[in-house]
Amino acid sequence: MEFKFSEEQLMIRDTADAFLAEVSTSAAVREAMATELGYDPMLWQRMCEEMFWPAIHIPEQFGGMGLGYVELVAMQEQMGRYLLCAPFYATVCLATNALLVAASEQQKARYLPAIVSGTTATLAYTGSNGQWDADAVEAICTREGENYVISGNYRFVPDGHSAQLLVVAAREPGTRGEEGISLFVLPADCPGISRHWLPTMDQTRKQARLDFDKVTLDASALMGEVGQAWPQLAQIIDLATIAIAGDQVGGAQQSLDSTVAYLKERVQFGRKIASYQAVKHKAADMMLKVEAARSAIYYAACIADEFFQGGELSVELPEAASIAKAYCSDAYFHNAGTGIQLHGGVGFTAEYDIQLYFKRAKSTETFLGNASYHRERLARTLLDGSDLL
Amino acid sequence: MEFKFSEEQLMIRDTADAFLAEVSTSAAVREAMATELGYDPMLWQRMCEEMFWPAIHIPEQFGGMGLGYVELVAMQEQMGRYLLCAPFYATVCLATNALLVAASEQQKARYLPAIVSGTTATLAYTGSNGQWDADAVEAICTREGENYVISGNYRFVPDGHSAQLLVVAAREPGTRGEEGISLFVLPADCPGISRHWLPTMDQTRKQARLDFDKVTLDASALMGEVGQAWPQLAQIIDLATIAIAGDQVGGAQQSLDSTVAYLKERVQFGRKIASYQAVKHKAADMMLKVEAARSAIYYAACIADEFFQGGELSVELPEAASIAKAYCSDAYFHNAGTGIQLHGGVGFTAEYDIQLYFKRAKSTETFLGNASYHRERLARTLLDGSDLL
Amino acid sequence: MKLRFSAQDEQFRAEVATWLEQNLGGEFEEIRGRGGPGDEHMLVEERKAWERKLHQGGWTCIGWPAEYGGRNATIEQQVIFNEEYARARGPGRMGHIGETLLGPTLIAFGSEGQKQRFLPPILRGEELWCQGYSEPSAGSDLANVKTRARFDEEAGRWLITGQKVWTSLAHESHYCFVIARVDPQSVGHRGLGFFLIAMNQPGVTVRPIEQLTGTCEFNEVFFDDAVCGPDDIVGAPGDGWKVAMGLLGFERGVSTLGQQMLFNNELDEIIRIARSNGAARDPVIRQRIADAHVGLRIMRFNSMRMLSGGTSDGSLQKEAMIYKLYWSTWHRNLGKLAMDVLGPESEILDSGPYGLSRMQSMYLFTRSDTIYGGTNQIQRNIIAERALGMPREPRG
Amino acid sequence: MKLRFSAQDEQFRAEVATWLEQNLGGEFEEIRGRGGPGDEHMLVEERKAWERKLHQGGWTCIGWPAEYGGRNATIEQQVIFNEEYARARGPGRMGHIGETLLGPTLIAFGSEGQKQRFLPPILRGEELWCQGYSEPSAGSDLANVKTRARFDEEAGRWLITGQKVWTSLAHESHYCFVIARVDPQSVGHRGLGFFLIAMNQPGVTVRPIEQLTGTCEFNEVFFDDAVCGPDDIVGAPGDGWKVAMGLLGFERGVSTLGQQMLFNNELDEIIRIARSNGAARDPVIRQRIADAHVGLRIMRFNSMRMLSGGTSDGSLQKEAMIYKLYWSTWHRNLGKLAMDVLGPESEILDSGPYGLSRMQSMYLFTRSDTIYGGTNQIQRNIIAERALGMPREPRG
Repeated sequence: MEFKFSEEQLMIRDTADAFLAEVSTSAAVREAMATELGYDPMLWQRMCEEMFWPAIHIPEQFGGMGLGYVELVAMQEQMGRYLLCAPFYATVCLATNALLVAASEQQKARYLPAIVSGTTATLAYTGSNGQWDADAVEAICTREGENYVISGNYRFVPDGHSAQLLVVAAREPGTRGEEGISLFVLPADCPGISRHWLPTMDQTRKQARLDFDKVTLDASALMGEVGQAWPQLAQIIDLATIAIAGDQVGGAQQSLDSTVAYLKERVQFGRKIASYQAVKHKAADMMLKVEAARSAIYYAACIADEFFQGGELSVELPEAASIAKAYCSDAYFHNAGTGIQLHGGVGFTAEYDIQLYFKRAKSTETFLGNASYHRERLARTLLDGSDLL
Repeated sequence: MEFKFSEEQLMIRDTADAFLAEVSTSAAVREAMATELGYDPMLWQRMCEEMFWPAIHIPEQFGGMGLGYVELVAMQEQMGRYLLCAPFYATVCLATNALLVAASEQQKARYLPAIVSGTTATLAYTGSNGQWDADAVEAICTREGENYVISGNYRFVPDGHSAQLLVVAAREPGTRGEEGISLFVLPADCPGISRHWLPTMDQTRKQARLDFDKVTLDASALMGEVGQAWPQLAQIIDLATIAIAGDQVGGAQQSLDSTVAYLKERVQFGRKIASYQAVKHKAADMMLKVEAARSAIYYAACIADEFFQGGELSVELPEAASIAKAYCSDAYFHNAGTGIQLHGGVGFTAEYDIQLYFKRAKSTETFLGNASYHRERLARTLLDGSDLL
Repeated sequence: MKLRFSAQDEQFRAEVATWLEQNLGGEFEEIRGRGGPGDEHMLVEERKAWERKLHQGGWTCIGWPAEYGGRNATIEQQVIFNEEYARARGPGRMGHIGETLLGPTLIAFGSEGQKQRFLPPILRGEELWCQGYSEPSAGSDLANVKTRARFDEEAGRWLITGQKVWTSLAHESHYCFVIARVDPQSVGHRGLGFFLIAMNQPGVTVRPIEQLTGTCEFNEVFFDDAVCGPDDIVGAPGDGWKVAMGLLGFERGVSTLGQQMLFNNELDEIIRIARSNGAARDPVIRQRIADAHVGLRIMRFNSMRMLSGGTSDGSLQKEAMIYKLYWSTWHRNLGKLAMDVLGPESEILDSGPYGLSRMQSMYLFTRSDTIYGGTNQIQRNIIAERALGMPREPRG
Repeated sequence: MKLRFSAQDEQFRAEVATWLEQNLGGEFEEIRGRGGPGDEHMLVEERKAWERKLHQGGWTCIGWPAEYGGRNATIEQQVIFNEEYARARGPGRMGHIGETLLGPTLIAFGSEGQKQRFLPPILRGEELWCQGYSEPSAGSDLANVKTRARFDEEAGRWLITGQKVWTSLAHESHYCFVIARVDPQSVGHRGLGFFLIAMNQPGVTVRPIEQLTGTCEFNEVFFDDAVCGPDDIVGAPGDGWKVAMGLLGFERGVSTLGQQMLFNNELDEIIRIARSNGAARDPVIRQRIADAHVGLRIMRFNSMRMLSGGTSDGSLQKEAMIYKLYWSTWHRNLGKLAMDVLGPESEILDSGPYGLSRMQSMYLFTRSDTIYGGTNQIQRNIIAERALGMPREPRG
């Protein structure tokens, strides 16, 4: 058992840290988040060409770096810590995972190298009902000859207004729940697709609405068996859930760090605020939460690695994802909220960054289900069964 | 608007305080709680004969003092504060309320003067299913000629093993929920009744199981209309709920007071523990809870007075009861639990009293429904309706 | 204990309600419900006009003595006015700092000349005031005032230099009351003065502070040898702290029930959303909505105790000491609840680039409730020290 | 990162499991699952016999160096042993203080004579030890030791006088290690000595402390000129604090995964009850059970990090610093959850006069988890000061 970073993983983390400290400064974040696109295309280009980040867990045969999910989550953590504005999460943690899990070899060969080269992508599966499980899929897919025709609306799609490539879920008419779901991969500029930026409270993570009006795709767009894609989509969602929890840990850490730094500067009543015991105890509770959250994401990342390697612990994927998301969502919100409180008056000014973390805490909490959602998901496994009295 | 004690109410409170400080000392409580009876009969006699406490809200025409529910709750608060071991709650807040709400004039004339003279009494309505609403009533009542025959078990009955007079609820066979419930008043030594003390974690409030095996009662035992008693029973439960919340406020207050007193004595690292800010803040939170809880019980007590007087605010009785019980249950548990924590090592020894409050906090929390139960009860009023989408 | 207002008070309530119904319409329809927390800088001209309208009806400064143009209204009547004002969705009061803070202060501590000069325009809704207490290094530590006042003997006037912060409505105000250090050698609450300073002068600069909502309700105010007349100091030089603290004591909770009515509107809106989007079927949300309801009802009961003047035995009004900590924490939780009831939609703005919905704005602003006017930490210190007699925090 | 134990470690696990399966039965069946927290004073003779049985199998002191009779077991192997021991429901270890605290201390700081005298009987499960650190006025402030040791030059021995408290198993122990003040002028952590004192002597009196459960797991120990041989001080007089703190460092978390297995048994029992009494359909209970599960799983992941020795860059092991605060708070919440799942039945005892059920006993004892071994307040001080570099609390 060696549940800690290897030398190589440490290096990857530290490299991400150093790069992001340079490029994802407070000023850079504020500039990028104020745009509708939501990121600096030049920076994305550097992330692709200099850092090879989109390639991270794409197998080498498709031009990727062939690294694991632990490395990916380590990078997500740093990106959360620096509030990175970039299409990385949508491209790598949503679309690339979807392709790795559900695409044919031909589809992988066609799209993964494009992603390595900087093509942006995302996953759209949620309708407007605010669900995150199979019920979320509302768009309808019908068969017309050799083609598939998709109509319906997607909502809350990360970077959906700007991504170049889409993976989308749709269901056969009249089906519900886990039945009848198919996945498709398609260029975002297919006829019949209109896309709208949805302005959001957290400006660092962009969301979009996608309206599909009889979007017609041939069989090459279908991923896997028609109507049978829920198991794959469920895995994709679990992998995405683990990755967003990594972002949350980074944010929770930085909420603590920036708060402690402020407390060590600020003097009231002739003393550093950091010397007040009630303040110290709040900071200690923040550290407890972030360390426990970190333990959760790295376990989940290891399980994700097992999943990609077909290991026996793969079966733990849904549980590990829900544990990580339930805990990290609450930890981040707690730390960012307490961070504002401990900053005092400046905590709710636009000038200080803690409010940006507070907003990202909320947007990542909601995305893919909040703690309550994931606890109920776990409760079904723990408590339900035919023998429940 | 004058939402504060009158001079007379202050006097009643202070008299109760002074008397209980003398008779319900830590030593007296420990002696009484170790017995199966659970109280000192001589003390009960003094409470009846010297203090006239069971008479408090019984109308003067039945030999009572004719005071209101605010006075009763003020006394309950002091009894909770001193961990009083006595059949007061069962006799006054359960059985007397039941008689006042549901008995005929003949029944009142027969039983209320007896209570004034020291007869102990209680209310039994809960079966073993652990519910507190109408579903709790499990005992079955059948008609045999002019008589009623009751069979079934009652559980969690306060002082049920020692009370001399019983008010019991039973339902017609085949009914459920609010249907078919009747109330009866009967001496506890009726043939067919066997009673068993249930030893409890909180030793200061005794509970019992009552087994009814074809207990046969004539029509004079029936309170009100046969099968139609739920509305009255619901009111009795609400009144009892307000009264137990009074006990909780007293306990929550004493948990704070004894803890603060200890903190001002105990020195660690060369300082009074009371000087540590994190400790001070915990104490401040305890005071917030107990003051808010106090506001809740006195409002509810005023509503109970309105109820007895037939005032228009009577309709608020269920809401006021649930608000009080939801808040006071959590406040008491919080304060007693935090009290143990702030006592440190001695907090979990038998020698200190804080653990007795901790146990009474739990037993009063459970009794008549915990905070979660009462919140859901309120949610039904707030949220449900035919137009809920 | 009596839960009800007297018949006389209820008659007063009817009078208030009728007047508001007849006057808060027409040209004033658009300011209904506006100008509250987070919206204080909006529709300023219209709300100024409304202040004058209020005065015409005799509804400004009702708690002031009749000799200064008030109604001598009782605590109960002031509570009732605030309740009815909130019920009618009256706009955020532009004149409230003058009416509720400065006015009573001048009546208690001011010279006859100050009263005659400053009270009538407040009463008429013509001169607006803002408050100059906090400074960058004097937040929780309010006595750590760095702003200096020196008396220019030659010109016979005070010159004020320093920086104040968190000043609401500074742009719109005609005057600012400021505590400033008159004795440069002094520290803490000694050696301060309480000054009445005109805002429209070269020595005063106002800079808005942008909030996490993207809006600017507060300001920094810079004084650079700002001029203050020799008669415009309240009390003697050195009495500033006494006057300032006296002022804080004039807020006697008469607005709490009105504030709670606004909270109640917010909770009703959350319930409406929950019923329409299905969140009302989520058992966890149900618990939290019920808990919010419990908390708000108790807030009202607690205010009723507070306004009734505590127990007749004259003991400390502990229910008043918890009030700020209680409501601010309750409201902050309500903000989170609103977002969780909205679910993923909580993220989506009404409009770009940063057009927050009413619920989103409320949610973000509630994070300041537990900070301004004494942080929760300071509130807990005060409760522990004053109500529970625990040792004071040492100064460094 | 690797989640799994090596094949070699798994072989060791099989060896442990097999031995326990073969030996923890028959006469030892009745002590399975007994003697844990809150039950430490029960079935003492049987558990002493079990200590000797363990020794026969070579399963005492496995982490000690081979030269002192140990197995030189790696951290992983010790973890595995603890896990399998918990899985097999092995009884609470009577010898654990000698094995895990005193033994490593003597190996690090003891004289050769002390090692030869005291280690073998610990290894053999024959001599049991208890711990004399806390005193009535030295709880959180562990260095505030009042117990005195003076050297009787004439008799050539130490005489110890004072009072220790919270001493587990004092009645059953042969020896107690005690920190006592050798320099009467000294204060705090200076001037202390670390003494090995025989319990069976006239100068030692043990008085049980009754807990809120009605049982007596802890004791007060009174030393009244208790005799301690001249060679029975570890380190020099004055080194006591160094030795005592060194001892606290020897607990390297190897028992955490075993402890978590006991927690898991408790959670499983709660789930079983919830499924049988219908509480599993209560959505609030469902959330809380899931939350307990989340908390316990993360506790395990956190231990795995801790046992893996932190990040390879040698930075502070923050995950180890939070462990006590984390598990104690989790367990306390579990106690409340157990009662709430039981509902009104939670009040009813197994038997009179005070026969607590396993769940009730667990519930009440969890209130001590956040107190003993460093209260949650002390844990938070330590985290804030050592991990976050915030200023230390001043002494009075």
